[in-house]
Order: sequence, then structure tokens, then C-alpha cells
Amino acid sequence: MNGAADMGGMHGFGPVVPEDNEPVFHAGWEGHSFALNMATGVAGVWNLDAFRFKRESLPPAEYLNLSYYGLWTRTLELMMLEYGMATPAEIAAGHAIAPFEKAPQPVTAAQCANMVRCGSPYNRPAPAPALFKVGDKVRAKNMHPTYHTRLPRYARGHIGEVVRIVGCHVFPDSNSQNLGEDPHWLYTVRFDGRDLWGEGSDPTVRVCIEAWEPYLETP
Amino acid sequence: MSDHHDHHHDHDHSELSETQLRVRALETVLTEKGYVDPAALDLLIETYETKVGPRNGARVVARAWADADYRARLLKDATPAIAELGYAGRQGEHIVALENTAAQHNMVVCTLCSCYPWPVLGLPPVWYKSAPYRSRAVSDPRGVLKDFGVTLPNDTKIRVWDSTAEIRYLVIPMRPKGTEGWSEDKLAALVTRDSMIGTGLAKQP
Amino acid sequence: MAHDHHHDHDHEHGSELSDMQLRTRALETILIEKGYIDPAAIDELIETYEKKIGPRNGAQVVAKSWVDPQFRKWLFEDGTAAIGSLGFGGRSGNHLVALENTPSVHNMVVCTLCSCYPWAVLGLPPLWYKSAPYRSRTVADPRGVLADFGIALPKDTEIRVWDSTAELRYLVVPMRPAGTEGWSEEKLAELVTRDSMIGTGVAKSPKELT
Amino acid sequence: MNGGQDLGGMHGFGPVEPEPNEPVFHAEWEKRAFALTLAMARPGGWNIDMGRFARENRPAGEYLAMSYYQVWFAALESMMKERDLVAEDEIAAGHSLHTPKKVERVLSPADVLKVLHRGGPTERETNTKPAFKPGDRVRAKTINPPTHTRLPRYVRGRIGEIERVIGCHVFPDTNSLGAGENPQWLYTVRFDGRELWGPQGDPTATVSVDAWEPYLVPA
Repeated sequence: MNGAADMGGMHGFGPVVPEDNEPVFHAGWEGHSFALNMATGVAGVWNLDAFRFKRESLPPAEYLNLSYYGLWTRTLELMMLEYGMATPAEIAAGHAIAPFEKAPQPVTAAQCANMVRCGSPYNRPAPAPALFKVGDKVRAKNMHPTYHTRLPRYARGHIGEVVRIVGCHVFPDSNSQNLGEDPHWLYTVRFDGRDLWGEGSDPTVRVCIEAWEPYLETP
Repeated sequence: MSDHHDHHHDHDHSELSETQLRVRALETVLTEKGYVDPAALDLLIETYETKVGPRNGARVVARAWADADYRARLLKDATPAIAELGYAGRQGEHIVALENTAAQHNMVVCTLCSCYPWPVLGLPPVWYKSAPYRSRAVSDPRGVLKDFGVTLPNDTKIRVWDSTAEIRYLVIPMRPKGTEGWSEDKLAALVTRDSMIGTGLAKQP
Repeated sequence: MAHDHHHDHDHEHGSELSDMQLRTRALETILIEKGYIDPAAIDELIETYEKKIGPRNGAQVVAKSWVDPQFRKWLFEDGTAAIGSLGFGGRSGNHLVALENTPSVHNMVVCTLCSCYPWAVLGLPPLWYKSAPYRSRTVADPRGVLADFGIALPKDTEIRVWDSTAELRYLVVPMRPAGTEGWSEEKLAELVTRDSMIGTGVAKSPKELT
Repeated sequence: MNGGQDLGGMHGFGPVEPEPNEPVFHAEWEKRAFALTLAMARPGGWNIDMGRFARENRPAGEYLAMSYYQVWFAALESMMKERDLVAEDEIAAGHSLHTPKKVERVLSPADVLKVLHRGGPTERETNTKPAFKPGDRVRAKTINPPTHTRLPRYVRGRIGEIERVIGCHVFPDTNSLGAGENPQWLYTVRFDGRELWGPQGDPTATVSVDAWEPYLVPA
């Protein structure tokens, strides 16, 4: 979707301001927001792409005015509502309100530690051979889906070069809509900065993105 | 989602009073410094609140419906044709009239700010300046029309005009059936503001 | 203008903190009451990312690549396996790619669409990495972003920006500073800053070690 | 600039919500903010393009969270402060604290209708010839200036057809910076919906923009 999350190339946000000796979390609640999101991820009620889609679907003004973990908490609220894990009344009250069904098995510390150690690989067996090879010129399609996609607006319509075949990976555009993992070949595609930003821009800049095969066409 | 909307509205309200105070402070400073004359401000407000509005555009459309020669002049060069009726000036220096037909429906938007033909339509409504309209009118015009309760035949061509320069567009809606022989005044009553933006149709008799 | 912005930020930050604190606590309470999550799991996760996983992991990888040519070769051929041999991997590190900075090519990593970052080797990302200024400008004006970090590269250095749009995670391997010949891996690792592994910095020079 | 104002094709803002019997202004302060903006243009010495740039030149989250006249008013404040017409301490005090600057001309009630009637025509005489004629296929350039431009992101790189040669008009990209009116030929360019939006585009919809010659190249 063309939402506030798609920030590449936007102007007006000012300089990058690094913080000296930045703590991992800036407040106690941030750590809890982070951990809740990780743990509910382990519970497997939704997938990461669906979570990202919900987050970027927030009205742009809200997305842009929330802090980073504020965005996580807000998204978690919406996901819990959508997936029936809590009611609006419960979220307002800050407690479970009877009657409710208790989950059969809570996410445990051991499961979380295991998730941290093993992660969740995204590569899958390939259903077909890869269409493109390293060195091929490809054009990122001009597409504007209203659903979740990982093809940034700034790359659309531009020609780049395949520099790596990553493998066959879960396709976020489908997975985020709970339509299945629908794995596709994933490529690293390199663009010349001048193609992306115009003639006058820095000639020494190259930008690489990962692009799934359905994002690409032969120019 | 509804709690989110409420939240935002509340937020806006508290900002409003803050803005209200700042506007008053600024007006006082500017008046004290002699940069503005308060009577001129009052006249500006009165002009756009009570004098300039979509009734102007409705008269232009009604004349175009009733007078074939005028219609031809309007579609050829709208600025002087509209000036014949006494409407001209700020935000209407270069007006183009767009004819809606059964085959083609025109809609006007300004994706980049809020450009609008003031002399014929007055100041734009909030929805015209809102992010939902500005974002979707160009990519999903039929969806926007649905927000207004308007459904066009599937084979009607839709033309969206994004006002990126100082050209201002006035849509001439189709004349409703059953209005043969009506006076211009009576016809003008059928011409809504939205029908001249392209988010609506003229009223039926 | 600048003053107004700061005012707004303070205002929002202050009021948002307490609001978010309450809302986060509400969700946690509900999830625990309903039996979805064991409270010990929350503590375990926070401790892991606050204390255990951080840029020292990545620094070990870089230092080893500076002293061990075979490891270096492996690292650039198969980042996931080479880094896994040091015990790092898993969450946000299942598909790792190492990028070699040289005098002619400088690599920088960003996620314009959200905040993808190689947690397994760098821990959680700093605020600036997740901020709108970094996410918007890095792809279009990387030299300007480098200037925000006080870094000016030679005009003819090619800059490669890697936008993490999929589940690949990138680790920049900065250039080894001059004057570190014969140093141990542990000592070398002290030169490797977090920013040098994102590409918004370079490794410290021996002089900077205190 | 690629800022919060460049909204064409963005998702996530929800439906358009027309307000029945909408008043011209929604609060007393809106009237004053509107009239002050119109009345200060002449004494302030800025042009319409500088005004537009002042409105859009802020973080997108700020732009999108403000109401319409809040944006107008914020731009008025910033333009007056930049020109030392008014200082922040004066707005805080609600009174003049410093000596006024000499200004060109204060708008008198007698001039209001004259000024409104005259408006601000942007067409200029030229002895150049337009490079394009109706029917020509043109591509909107890929440009990403951080300064004011009237070429929306959604048409950049896309191919359209010259529909009309409008005339030679003041060029906002330079006029907004105080770098001169620099008049350029202006065209109406029509784009097919699918050319702009890809498979998501409505095949029965076209979009026309008014584009100055420096935005266009032959396709």
C-alpha cells in the first residue's frame, strides 16, 4: 500500500539525530511493548507480514506522530481486536472481562528463548526455476496495490540489475492477507541513483532492494 | 477504529483553541503595527461568506444549458465567457469549462494543495481539501464517487483533472431531462456545487 | 520553525509516554489473564535484548574477518553460515549477508518500509535508524545522511545503499584501520562500532581507543 | 518536495466524508486566519508559490495532523517571522513589541474588491515557441527536488499525451524560491489510468495534469 510507512525519498523530516549512549529501551513500557509483540508472534495467531500490514494501515497522520514502540503497542491492540484475543471493552478496562476462554497453553520463556535462537527462516522449496539470472536488467513494475507490498514506491517503474539470487522466499503480498505463503524467487536488484532520483542526483549512489519475482518484468 | 477517530477529534479540538488564541494574537500584532486594516479583513470575510459562492457557477451552467451560443463560447474560452456574467478575479484568472456527457464524466481535484475556482464556486468545502479526497480522486475516482452516492455506468469514461497549475476547472454537468423551456433562474436551482466539481450530478426536476 | 518543532515534540513525547505506558500495561494484563503469555517469557525477552544480544556480537564477526582470511572469504560467500559458526543467528538473522567496505565502495543499510535490522549481530536498532529522517533520506541522499554523522567520504567513492525490503539482513564489514597490525581479535573488536556495521560510521582508529 | 502535501495515490486515509450544509468557515478564527493570509500577501512581499512552499515545507506528520486553516496559519506565521515582520515574543504577548518594518502597501477596505477582482494572472508574454503540440507523447521526468514543484510524484516517469497548449506561465519551481518568474510553456497532459497505477488502475479513467515544459521530455 502507498501508506506513511513507505518513506524512501520523502523530504521535510529534517536531519538524522543520533543519540549519545542510547539505551535499548527509553522507558520501561517500551521493553514490554517489544516483548509482548515478540511473544504474541510466538503464539502464531498471526504472521509477521499481517502485523506489518496492520501497522502501515494506520492513518498516515497517526503513523507519523506515534513513537516507534507507540506504533507497536497501537498495532498490537488492533491485531488483538481483529483476531478476537480481546474486546474493545477489555482494552479500555485493561483487564480480561468474563466470560472468556482461557488459552490452552501460554507462550513460555523457553519458547521465546528458542525463537530468539532459531528465528523463523523464510526460504522455501522452489516450485519453479528462477526466471532471472545475475546480470539481467529488470524493471520494477509500476504497481500500486492497496494491500501490503514490499516494493517501495521510489523503485517502481525503474530499471535495475539483478546482483544476487537470494532464494525462494515467502511472498509478503500474499502472506499478509492470510492467503498463504505463496513462495516466489527473491532477487537483490541494484539501481543507479540517477535513475531513481533524476539527472542531477549523486552519480556515485547505487541502491539495492530485495524484490520478489512478481515485482519484476523484463524491460 | 471508532475509538481512534474519537481520539483524533478530541486532539483536534484542544489544538483549535490554541490556534484560536494564536490567530487573535497575530491579528492584534499586525493591526497594531499597521500592516493590516481590520475593516479590510472584515470585508474579505464577508465577501467569501456571503457574496461569492456556488450560486455564481450555477448561473454560468444554467446559461450554458439555455443558450447554445453561450455554451460554445464557454467551452472555447471560459474566462471571458464567465466574466460576461460578472465573475472573475482571484483564483479564477484562467478558467477552463469541462463538459460532462453520457460518454465522459469530468472530476476536478488538487492533489498538491487545494486549488479551486473561487469566483464561480466560492471557497472549497473541507472534504475537497481533505487527504482522503486528494489521495484517492486520481487513483480511484469511481470509489470516491461512491462516497458521494454516485454510480456511473461502467463504460462511462472518467476524466480527472489535477489542478497543478493556475488553471481552474469548472465542470458543466449534464442538463436533466424534463427541463425543456425552463428559465435560467429555475435551471440554476438544479445546479449543485458538487455537480460543478464532478462529485455529483445536477438535481432532477 | 525549528523552535516550534521542538516544542511539539516535547509536548507529544511527554503526553504519549504515560498514555502508552497505560495502554501497554493493559494489553500485558489481558494477555496474561487470558493465559496467552507466561509473564516470565516477557522478562526473558527484555533481558535478552537489553543485556545479551548487541553490537558486540557483530564486532566479534568483523574482528575475526580482519585477522582470518579464510573466515573472511566464508563470511562474504555465506554470511549466515560463517556468522552461525560464532554462535550468532536466529531471530532477525536467519539470512545474513556481509557487505565489504573498501576504499572504492562504501555500503550503508536502511529499511525504508519499516525497521528491518540484523538483531542477531547488532541487537535492537537505535531510534535514529527507525526515524523518518533516516528512512526517507538514506536512499536518496546517503552523503547528506553521512554528513549528519560527521562522515565525509571521498567524492569518487561509490555508495551502495541496501534497502532491507525482504528477510535478508545486512552486516557491513568496515575497513580495518591502519596501525593495527598484529592486534588480537579482542582488541580489534573494540574498534568496531555499531554505526560502522550499519554504514553510518567507520571503525575507530587506534588513537580513539582510550 | 516529496512531502505530506503530495497526496495523489496515497492509501489509508479512509472514505471522503462530505459534511451536509457545510459552513464556509468552521470557527471564527478560521475567518481571521483566511483574511489575514490574503491581506498580508502584498505587505509581506511573498508570491503564491512561496506561500504554497511555506505550507508544505514541514514534517509530513505535522502537515497531516493539522486542519486546513491551521496549515495556512502556520505558513503565515513562518513567512512573517522569516521576513522579520513579526517575532515569536510578539505572538506570545499578543501585542506589538518591536518597531514595525516599512511595508509596500497596506490593504484598505476600498481596495479589497479591486484586488480580488484583479486576482493574480500568471500568463506571460513570450517570443519562444512551445516544444510540444497536442497529440505529442511525452514522459514526465523523474525529478525529486527538495524544493517546491508542481509535478506530483504519481506522474513522474509516466507517459502521457499533450492535450492542450495552455500558454506561457510563471514557473512555480523558481518563483517559490524568489529566483524569478522564469515563465515556461504550460500544457495539459493526459495520462491513462493504467499507465499511472498499473494493474490497479481503472481502464475507464484518465487523469490530466497541467505541466510546465521543463517537467517533460518527448516519449
